[in-house]
Amino acid sequence: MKNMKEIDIPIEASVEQSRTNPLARVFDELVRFCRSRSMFMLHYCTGCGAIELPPAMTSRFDMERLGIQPMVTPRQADILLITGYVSIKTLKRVILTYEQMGSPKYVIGICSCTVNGGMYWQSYATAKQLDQYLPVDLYIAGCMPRPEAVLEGMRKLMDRIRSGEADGWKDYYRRYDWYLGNQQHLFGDDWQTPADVIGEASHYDLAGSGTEGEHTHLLQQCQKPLEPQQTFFQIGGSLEVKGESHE
Amino acid sequence: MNTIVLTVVLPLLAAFIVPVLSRVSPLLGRLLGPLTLAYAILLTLQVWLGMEGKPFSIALGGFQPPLGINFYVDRLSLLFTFLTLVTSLLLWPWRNETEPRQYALTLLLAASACGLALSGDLFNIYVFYELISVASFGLAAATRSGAAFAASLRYLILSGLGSVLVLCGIAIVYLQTGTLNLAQLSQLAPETLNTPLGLSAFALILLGIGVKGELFPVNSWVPEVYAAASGRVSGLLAGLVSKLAVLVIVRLLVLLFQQESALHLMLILGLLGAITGELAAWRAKDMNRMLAFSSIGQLGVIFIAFSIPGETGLFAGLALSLHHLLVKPALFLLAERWWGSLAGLRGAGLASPVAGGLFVLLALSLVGMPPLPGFWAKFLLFTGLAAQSAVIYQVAIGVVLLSIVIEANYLFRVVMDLFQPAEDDRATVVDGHGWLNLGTTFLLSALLIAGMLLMGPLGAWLEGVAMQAADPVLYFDTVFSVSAIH
Amino acid sequence: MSKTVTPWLDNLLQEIEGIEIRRKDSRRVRIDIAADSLPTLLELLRGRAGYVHLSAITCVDWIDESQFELVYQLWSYESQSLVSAHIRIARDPGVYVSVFDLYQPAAFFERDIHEMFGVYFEGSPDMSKFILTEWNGPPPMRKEFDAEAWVNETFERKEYQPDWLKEITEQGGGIVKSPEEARQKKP
Amino acid sequence: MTPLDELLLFSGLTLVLMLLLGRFSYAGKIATVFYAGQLLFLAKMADRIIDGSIVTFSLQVELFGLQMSWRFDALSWFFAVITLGAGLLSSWYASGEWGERFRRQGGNLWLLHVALAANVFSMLILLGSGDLLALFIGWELVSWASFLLMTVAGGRAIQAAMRYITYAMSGAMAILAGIVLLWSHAGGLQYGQIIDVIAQLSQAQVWLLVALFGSGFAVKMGLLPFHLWQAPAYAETPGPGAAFFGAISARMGLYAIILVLVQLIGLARLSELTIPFTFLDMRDLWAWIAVLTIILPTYTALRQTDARYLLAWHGIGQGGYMLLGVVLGDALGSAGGLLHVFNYATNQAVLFFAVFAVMFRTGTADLNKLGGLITRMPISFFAMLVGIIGLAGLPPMNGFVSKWFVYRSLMIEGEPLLFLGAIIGTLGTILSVYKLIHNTFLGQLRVEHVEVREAPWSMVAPMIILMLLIFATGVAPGLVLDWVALVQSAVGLPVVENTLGGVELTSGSLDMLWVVGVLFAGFGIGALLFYSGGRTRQVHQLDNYAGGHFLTAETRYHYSDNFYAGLMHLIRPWYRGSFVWLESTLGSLLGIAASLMQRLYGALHPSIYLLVTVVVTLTWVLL
Amino acid sequence: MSIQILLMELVLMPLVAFVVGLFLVLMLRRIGAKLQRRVGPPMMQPLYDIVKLYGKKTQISHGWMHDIGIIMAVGGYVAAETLLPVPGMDGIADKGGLVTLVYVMMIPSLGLALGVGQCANPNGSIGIARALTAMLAYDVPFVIVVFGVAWYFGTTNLVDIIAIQQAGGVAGWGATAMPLLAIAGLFALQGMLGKQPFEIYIAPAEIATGPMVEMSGKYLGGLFVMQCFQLYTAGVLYVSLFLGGGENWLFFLLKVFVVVAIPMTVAFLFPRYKTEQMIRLMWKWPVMIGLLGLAFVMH
Repeated sequence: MKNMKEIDIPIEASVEQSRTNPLARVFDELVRFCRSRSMFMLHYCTGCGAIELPPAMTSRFDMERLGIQPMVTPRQADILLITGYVSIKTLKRVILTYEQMGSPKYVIGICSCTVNGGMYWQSYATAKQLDQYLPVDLYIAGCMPRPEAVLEGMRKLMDRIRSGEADGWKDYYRRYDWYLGNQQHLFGDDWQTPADVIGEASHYDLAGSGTEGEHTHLLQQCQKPLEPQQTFFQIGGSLEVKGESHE
Repeated sequence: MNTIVLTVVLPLLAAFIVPVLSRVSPLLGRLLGPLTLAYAILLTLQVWLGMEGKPFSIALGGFQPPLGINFYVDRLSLLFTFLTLVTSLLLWPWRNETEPRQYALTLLLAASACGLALSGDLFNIYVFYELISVASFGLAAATRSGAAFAASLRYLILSGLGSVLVLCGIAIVYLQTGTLNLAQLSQLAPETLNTPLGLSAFALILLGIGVKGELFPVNSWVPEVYAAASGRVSGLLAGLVSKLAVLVIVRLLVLLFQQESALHLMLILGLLGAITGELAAWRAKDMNRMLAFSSIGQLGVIFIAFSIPGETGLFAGLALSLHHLLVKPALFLLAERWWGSLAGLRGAGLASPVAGGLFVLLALSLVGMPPLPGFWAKFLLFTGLAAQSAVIYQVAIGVVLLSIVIEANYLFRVVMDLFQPAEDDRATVVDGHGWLNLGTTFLLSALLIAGMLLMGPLGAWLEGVAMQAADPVLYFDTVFSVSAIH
Repeated sequence: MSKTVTPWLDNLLQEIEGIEIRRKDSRRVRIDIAADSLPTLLELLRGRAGYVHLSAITCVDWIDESQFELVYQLWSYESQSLVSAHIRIARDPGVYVSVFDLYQPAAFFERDIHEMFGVYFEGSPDMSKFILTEWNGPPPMRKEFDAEAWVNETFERKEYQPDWLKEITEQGGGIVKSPEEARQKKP
Repeated sequence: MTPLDELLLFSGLTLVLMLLLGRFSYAGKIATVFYAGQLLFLAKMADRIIDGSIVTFSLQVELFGLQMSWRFDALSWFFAVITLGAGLLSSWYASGEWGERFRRQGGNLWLLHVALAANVFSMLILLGSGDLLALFIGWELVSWASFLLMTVAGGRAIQAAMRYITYAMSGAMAILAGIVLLWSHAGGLQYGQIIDVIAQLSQAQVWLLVALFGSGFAVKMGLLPFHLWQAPAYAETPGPGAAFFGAISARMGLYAIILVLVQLIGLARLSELTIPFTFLDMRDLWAWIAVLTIILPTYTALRQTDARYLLAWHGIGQGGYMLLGVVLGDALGSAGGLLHVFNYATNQAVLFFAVFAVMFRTGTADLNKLGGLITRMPISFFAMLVGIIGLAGLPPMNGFVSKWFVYRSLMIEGEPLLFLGAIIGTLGTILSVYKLIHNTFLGQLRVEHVEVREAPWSMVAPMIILMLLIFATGVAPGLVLDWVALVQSAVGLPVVENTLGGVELTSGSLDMLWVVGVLFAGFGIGALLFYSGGRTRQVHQLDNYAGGHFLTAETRYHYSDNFYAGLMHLIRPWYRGSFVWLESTLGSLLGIAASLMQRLYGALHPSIYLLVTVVVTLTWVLL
Repeated sequence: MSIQILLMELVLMPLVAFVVGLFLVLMLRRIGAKLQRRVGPPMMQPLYDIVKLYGKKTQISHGWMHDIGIIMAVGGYVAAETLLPVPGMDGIADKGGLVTLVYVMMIPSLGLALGVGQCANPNGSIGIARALTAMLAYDVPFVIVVFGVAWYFGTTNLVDIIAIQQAGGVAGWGATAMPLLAIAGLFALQGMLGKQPFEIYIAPAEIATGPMVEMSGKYLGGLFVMQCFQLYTAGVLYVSLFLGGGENWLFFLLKVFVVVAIPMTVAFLFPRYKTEQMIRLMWKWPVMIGLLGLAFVMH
């Protein structure tokens, strides 16, 4: 599996630059170790591959040995398992779910449909390459890979997390414009998700050169991102709410 | 001292002159009545000052009491005479442009009422009672409406029957004792009238006079008459005439019938009157009828008060009667403008806030809000009742309390309607109350407030009156010790 | 009604001209009918013969005859038998009348056919997008639509030249022996 | 001029001033200043009260052989402090923009100010009553004044007021019957005479006495059988009136019950009155009434959808705690009950202020039409938060201390079932107060409330004062416990010896200073742990998990209706409304009797009645 | 009680609680795994989860009340730990007794409830409504147990309670003196832990883990820490009331693990109850047993 890397998956392979003083490095090492040993999995059963996951979790293969727990909501999850073909309609929900997850987050594309379209390669309804729309960290090929393959993939991902290579989520922020372009190409220009990715990128200073671009300007023109409700500390004042300004 | 007799004679005389005089000059006709009443009031005040509290007796026509008719004047009777004259003056039917018969009847009523209060002879009382009945029939039918005629006719029949009963009662008393003079009777009564026959005489007289006193079984004329009569007439009848009837019964009780069972009879009838009056008022649909039933209830309570033996009973009954005399006519005057159905009264209080305010004040006093005199009267009643050991009195306390609650409920239901803004603009209330009615009500309420402020001395004075009226021996001595004065 | 389609039904249907009945087996009948007399057939079948269940409307694209073929599958619970009515409508206007008033489920079948083939059913309650809400291209099931060309035009293929694949191709391509030979080799 | 004279005169002056100046805009401010003045006079009286002496009113009224006098002892002083405090804050609340808005919407601001002043004045008279007659007069004045305040809002408030007046009058008449009964035995109505007479009264008479006085005072306090009028009456009263009612008006009943049941009759005498066939005595009966009053109204409050009604129903529930504490009679229990009067007054007032602030800004108090106001009205949120923590009785706030006292005394006394009932009541309170704060302030903010602003200063200032008060008396309950000890000694209950933080007992003590200190230390550690994580970023309320669905402003993504569905599913059949049925049958019986009587008078031939009566009386006489 | 010792205990007791809590969570997941014939998570798995959650880069919050809610949740339990005496350290157990502890344990659930309320997610609100109803359900038997214990030992000061029990040896233990109350206590313990049979408010499939629906990163980490504290507090409370507290650390920990193991095994054997079924169960059997026990204790 060693030559998976050469596949020109358009990820700027930049290993996380480790911090200088030794204590911080040990701490980072510990955090990465824990991150690798405790992965919360949100399996988004988009396609047929999902049927392979229950056996991976139950007594025969027992994912919990590796510290992987199934979680229900994207907020709590680290890994997003896209199992099987991704129709365009589902891809919208997948992107929304991905943006709702807390980073560092990883996407695993199970089944060959996510790699290159699989057996639906010439279907008009499915998205062919998942990594054009989401930064995919790991592909597990197979038209429904067996649980051993899934676990092998998981172990692979754990090694890459511990070594710090699996930083696809940074790439989403750094090259958000490219991703957004592909998404708009598929869903049309009025495509918007409630999560404000650009704001998030600047907030956690993960914004790279590719974050802003002509696609994001298109996004800004069509829709205004949802500002969170700031607490309003001004007492009194004459402005009445519409509801009861009837007098 | 015997100018007091003029208070009976002058209004009687004026009553017959007025119709004739008004044909000559209507203005004089209208003024004569009030003038005679005012003069009579002055007379009573003069006598009041003269007698300094000592009762005296006047033998009319020079004949000594056992034979002739005498007037017995003590503080109680003088008080009632004074009240009669003042109330008649206040409730004088000014606005009534119709023929002067109305004035004549009112004067007749006033004269006979004074006579009733003063007279010391049983048959004389019966005569004046008849005179009052005649006057009240005429007044009741004054509004000339069909309902008024029917109501006064029914009142006439009932009152006539009542008079027959009184006559039988008096006949029995005469058979037993051989005399009609109250003083002599009071001396003979303990031996002769203590028998069941005596008691039946009392019962007959009680029922007979009870008609006018709105006693329970015989007061079914009250709602129709008051509903049909004008506010002033109903005020006169409810406020004044009923009190006099009660006074007569009380006099008989004190002087003639000291038996226990007589008191109990009156108590039971009073209880029934209170309960039925209040409950019926709770269901009443229009203002006058509600006030009529309320006055039945109140008079029931007064009968209960007077049925307490001894001086406390008299005192409590007197206080309640005085309070009722003040409040009920005022309410009837207010009802003159708001006579419509209770539902139609919505928003009336806002239209004429003064009338609304007065109505609330009077309602509060009727219900017994503490500082107002109503509360003290009721408190006296309760302490009197509590002092008695008999179970019936405890039941009476319960009944009166219940009646107060019901009264509060329906009175304040009306108050709430008065002060709620009317939803639709067709509220029936157009103009105010007319300054005359409002003025009289205002005066009565002022008297009420004055009573509240002077509660201490007023209470003590009333207690004196009750003390004096309560002992028959004093009555007997005054009547027979004094030589005949022409 | 007996299990088989009774003879009186046959002569009942003869009255409709241009009708051709072929009995597939005891419980299946295929009826070819002219397009404009289909509603009368459906009413007869529904009213008289108890064919109350319209289970499907399918559309076949005969591109060379430039015609659409609509097949109405009707089932009768009483006679336990299936009638499939076949009609042909012209392809270019691609318009036909809706049978929604006779069979309510027809609304969905017609809406689906409209989305996939572009056949417009007048009177059908709702002709909006049904499943392919994201798709704004031509009706995809029509034969003249070349899905593969559309895919190649909108999506790029991922070039996949891993070393191990290069070695195999150098040794003369992946599968050297055909599966039959491989099977024969192992007796 | 004793301090009590000054106080009552000043209070009367306030009433007169309100009558004259009520309709002007600055009337509210004047009223607030005058209430503060009354509070100062009360404080001036404090030193004499503290050393246990009684302040008397110089005017003595003598009528019909009964003299009426007024005096203030520690008990009345304690209740007067709460009354004036509630009055001050309510009129301050009404003097600002709330009053302007109320007048502009057609409300009768003059009547509100007059009624509030009348209420405070009549309550001071009631609290100062020196003998039973003065007590009854004060009682009547208070009920009529609260009737006046209830009718301010018109419409539904008038029906509620009518219902109240029927209850109040029947209660007052029961009390009058009791007083008259006592008068007939004692000859006078002074407390001294009454105490001696009661000592000799037979069991049956004391039974009757307790029944009459108890039911009369229970009406005002809203104890179980007579509680139906209180919730609508208090909820329909406009803003500050409801807060004033909720805080103190129902507690006048408790004052009178303490005066009569504890001071005059004495709890020991109560426990002698055994109820036949049951092992309960009168004190247990009262305790059970109190516990049932805790449980039933609280679980009715749970189902209300209007915030004002929810709080009003809680008012009845919490009254049960106070009565339970007092009836228990030991030092700890009565201290708990009396302390709860103060605590609950502050909690209820701040909650009502917060609800009316929300109503002022959004125009509605319906819990299903609000939501997410925490970002728009943060201070009102804090006020409601402090209020509900106090109401639920959780540690940092004062509500916990008084409830702890009641529970500990229940434990020491060994009353498991009462303890269980009280706890079920508390849990019901916790559930319903969370529903209140969740449906109003938490959850999705509605589109129409996006522009809502915080309530004006005149409404926020009283809230802040109350918040500080609740927290201060929560951390250091000793401040109020000293007053409570004074009251206990005045009333004759065993006195609780307390420290600043709570009470030292061999069987488990409470020291709030330590508990709250440790609690905030724990919060500090929690915060430390929390901020050790990465930087947080706030997201919009629509950026929420909805199973992959794209949330838009139109979708009402908020859960508030049928809030405790699971619980309601189980206990909905238990709400049979038996009391409502009882009340309506009584009313209809009265109606039937009334129509019967009226038909009696409608008879055409009255003369028949005459003859029948004559025959009856004659037979009666001759027998 | 010198301030330094108290400060030291204020830090040490929660730390001990956290560590023991981690191993309790581990035991929970291990028991679950063994019952399902699985290998089960490695030794330090709970710690990995917590460190990972705290190490997450983006922390998603819905407002300042959301943060304060989590702080209150964790802080409340830290304060509750100091009220729970452990061998060697008494904290401020004598300043506030058993009733105070019961109330302090309610603060975290209130804090969580407020925090989840601000997340503005109906799944969370439904979860909190069910959690509070569950609290209503299991608190009734728990309160009967508290009353019985307070009545039997005559005091609510936990230090004294433990001293009395230890004085009498095994015979002096609460469980031996009040067996029925101990059983009722087990029911209450089961409800308090909020695990499987009474886990309606976390029902993952139905309301997407209820209150935790919008918790990510350190918020979820805070709730995991709270779960450790919750298990520890419930276990230690039961032990100190019924099993005589800890003479020394070994026995103490042994008792805690055994006591907490019982509800855990029950958790993985029973399906989830609906809310009203839970209330009906909790208000029927444990209350009856508790009242019966009370009757024995008091007479």
